[in-house]
Amino acid sequence: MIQTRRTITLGLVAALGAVLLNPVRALAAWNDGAFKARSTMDGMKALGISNPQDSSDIVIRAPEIAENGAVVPIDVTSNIPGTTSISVFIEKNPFPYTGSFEFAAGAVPFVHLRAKVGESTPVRVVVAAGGKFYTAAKDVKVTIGGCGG
Amino acid sequence: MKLKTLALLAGGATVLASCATGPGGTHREAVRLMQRDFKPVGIATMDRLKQDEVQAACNQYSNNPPPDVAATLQKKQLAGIKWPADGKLLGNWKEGEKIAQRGRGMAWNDKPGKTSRGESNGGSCYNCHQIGPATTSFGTIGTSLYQFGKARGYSEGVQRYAYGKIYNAKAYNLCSQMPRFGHSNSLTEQQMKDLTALLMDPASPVNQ
Amino acid sequence: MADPMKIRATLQGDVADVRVLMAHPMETGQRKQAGKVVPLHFIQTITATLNGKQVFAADISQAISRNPVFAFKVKGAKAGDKIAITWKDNTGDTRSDETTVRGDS
Amino acid sequence: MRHALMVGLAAALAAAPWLTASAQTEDEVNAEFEKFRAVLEQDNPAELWEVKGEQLWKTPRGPKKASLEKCDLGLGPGVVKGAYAQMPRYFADVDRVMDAEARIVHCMITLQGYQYADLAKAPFSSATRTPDPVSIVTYVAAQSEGMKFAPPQSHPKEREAYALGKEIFNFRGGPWDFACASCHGLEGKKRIRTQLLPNFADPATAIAAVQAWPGYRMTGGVMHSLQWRLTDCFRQQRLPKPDYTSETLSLLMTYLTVNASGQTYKGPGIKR
Repeated sequence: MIQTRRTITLGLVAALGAVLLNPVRALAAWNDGAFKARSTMDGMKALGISNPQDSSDIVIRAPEIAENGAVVPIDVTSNIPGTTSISVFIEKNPFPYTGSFEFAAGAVPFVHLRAKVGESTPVRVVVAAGGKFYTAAKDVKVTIGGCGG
Repeated sequence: MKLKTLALLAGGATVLASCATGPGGTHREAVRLMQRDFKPVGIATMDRLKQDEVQAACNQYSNNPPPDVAATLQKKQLAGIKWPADGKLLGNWKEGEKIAQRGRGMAWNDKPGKTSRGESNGGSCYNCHQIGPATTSFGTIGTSLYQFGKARGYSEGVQRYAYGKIYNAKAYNLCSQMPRFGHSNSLTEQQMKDLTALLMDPASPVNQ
Repeated sequence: MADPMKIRATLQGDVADVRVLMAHPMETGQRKQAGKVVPLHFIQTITATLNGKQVFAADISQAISRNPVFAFKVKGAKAGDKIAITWKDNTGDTRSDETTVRGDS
Repeated sequence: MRHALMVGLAAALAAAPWLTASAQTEDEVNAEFEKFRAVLEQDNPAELWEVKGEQLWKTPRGPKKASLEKCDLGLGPGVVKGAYAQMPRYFADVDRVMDAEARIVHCMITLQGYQYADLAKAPFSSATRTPDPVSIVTYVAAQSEGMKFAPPQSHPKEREAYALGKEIFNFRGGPWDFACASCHGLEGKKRIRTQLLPNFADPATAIAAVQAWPGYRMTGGVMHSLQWRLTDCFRQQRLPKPDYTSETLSLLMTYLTVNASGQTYKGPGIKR
C-alpha cells in the first residue's frame, strides 16, 4: 500500500519536508489539513511525509485484538538514530492522522498513547530521522461484545 | 481465617440469620425490602417483583424442584401456550436470524413490544446459544442449536417443540434459565415463527 | 476550569519515565446526547519541559481516547528536576501542571 | 461492531472443526485482553477521580460548610485507610448495614447538610459529569488498595444482611424470570456472547464481583461505582429500579463482598 503512496507523494518532499525536521515544536501550527485528511496518504501528504522506507527498527506494541476500541493502548519506540518525531495513523479511522510526537535532544524516541479505534485496522507509524522517513505498521483488531441489555 | 469461618458459616445456609424466621421468612423479608426499595421505571412496573408460581417454586427449591412439583407446574405452563391459529409454525429464517441477534427490549427505557430505538424486541438468543455458523460470538449458557433441525429431523413434532420452547421454556424444564418469550409477551407470534424457521427451515444456515 | 493532570516522573537510571493522565472529554463531534450532537472538543497540543527546557511536544487529534494518558521518557534527568506539562484544546482552554522527578523506588 | 467480536478469526474457524478452534482462540483472545488490561491499569484515569475525591473529602462544603473528615466509615471518625475493604458493615446510628457509597452519602447529608433527593436525582456518571459521591468513593476505595476484603460478620444484622443479600441475588422475577444468579451463579465457565461469567456464589471466583470497582469504564470513558453496576444488573434483569444507596443494594453488596473475603483488593480498576 505504501508503495503506491511513495510514487504519488514523491514530488512533495522538497516543499513540505523541511517543516518537520526542526527538532522541537516543529509543528508550530497544529496541522489542520493533515488532521482533516480522510486517508493516511492524504494525511502524510499534508505533513510532507514522503518516500518512507519500511523499517524494522520501529517497534509498535499494540493489542492484536483490543478489548474495547474506545481505549486502545499503543506504544511506539524508534531505534533509528537521530529520531526527531513519531507520527501515528490509524488507517481505517475516519481521520487517520492521530498525532505527531516530537523529541528534543535528550528525549528518548518513545511514546505511549491510547486511541479510539473504530474498526479493525492497521496502525501505521512514520518516524522522521536525519531528514528521512521510515515506516512500520501493526494490525489491531477491534471487538466490542457483550450483552444486549 | 476467622473471617473465612464466619463467611462459610453464613454462606452454608441462611442458618444464623434466619433461625427466628426460617428460610422462607428470609426470602419473604428480602422480597419485602425489594418492594420497598425499588421504583417503577417506564414499562418496568412494580408487578415485576411479584413472583408467579413458577418463579416462586424455582426459588423455593433452588432451581431443582421435586419431580411431582415440576410436572404439575410444567403441565399448567404447557396448557397456556397459544399455538398459531393458522397452524403454521415456520416463518422467515432471515427475520429469525435478526431477532436472534438482537438483545434489547423489556427494560426501563423500552416501549411495550419495542426497544427504545424503535425496533421490535430482540430474542437475545445468541447471548446464550450457538446458532448460525457465521456468528462466533455466541454465549454458552444454553445448549448449541447449530444444526437443530438437521439433527432432529424436520417433522411437525420437532417444529412444535421448537415453537413451544420459545413460547414457554418452563413448560419443558420448569427452572430453565430461558425466558418465556410468548408467555411474557416479549415476542410476537410472527417473531416466534421466524425464530422457529431459523432452527427448523432446511434452508436456514443453522441446518447447513 | 479544567481539572488538574496527574503526572508521575520516576528515574530509571538517568532516564525519567514520565506518565501523565489528563482530564478531558476528547469529544469527537460525532457523539449525540439527548438527540443533539456534542461539538468537537479535544486537546490539540501538548508540550513538556524539563527544568524549563522543552523536551517533548505533541499535536493530537480527537481520536485520542477520552481522559488521555501519555507516557514518554527523558534522558539525563536527575532526582528533583522539574517536569512541567501544558495542554491546549481547540476551544482555547489550557492547563499546566508540574511535578518533581523522583529517584528509583 | 457489536458482534464483530472475533470476526477476524472467522477464517481460522472456517478452516478447522470450529468448536475446537473456537475454544483455543477464545483462550488466546482472553490472554491478549489480560495482557493489555495490565497495560491500561498501569495508568488508570480512575486516579483523576481519586485526586478529586480526596479534595472533596477534605474540603469544607455543603450548607453546613463541613468537610467529611469526621465521617465514620466504620473504623472511627475520619479513618479512611482500610475502611472500604471492611464494608459493607453495620452502623448503629442508622441501624442498618451500609456499603461505602451509602455511608458517604449519609455523611454528606448529616455532616454537610446535603439533601438525599438532590444527591439521588442523577447519581451516576455521564460523559460530562461525575457526581461527587462517585469521586469520593473512588478516593476511599483507593485507600484500601492491597488489603484483603474483610467485611465484618460479627453483628447479627451483618449476618442477616448476608442471608438477605443471598436471597436478593437468587430472586427470580420480571418478564424474563432472571435473577442475578441467572448469569453470575452458574457453574462451569459459561459466557454471554464472549463475556465470561464468573460465579459470584463460589468463593473461588466471587472476587470478580467486587474487584476493580469503582472502575473507569472504557465505554464512554466514565467512572462508575458498585452502586451503578448493581443498579444496571437490575435493569438487565428487566426489573424496576432500586433506589440509590438503598438497603437492598447494601445487602446484595454484603453477600458479594463476604463471598470475596480474604481476597486482595487491587484498588479502583478499569472496566471494559
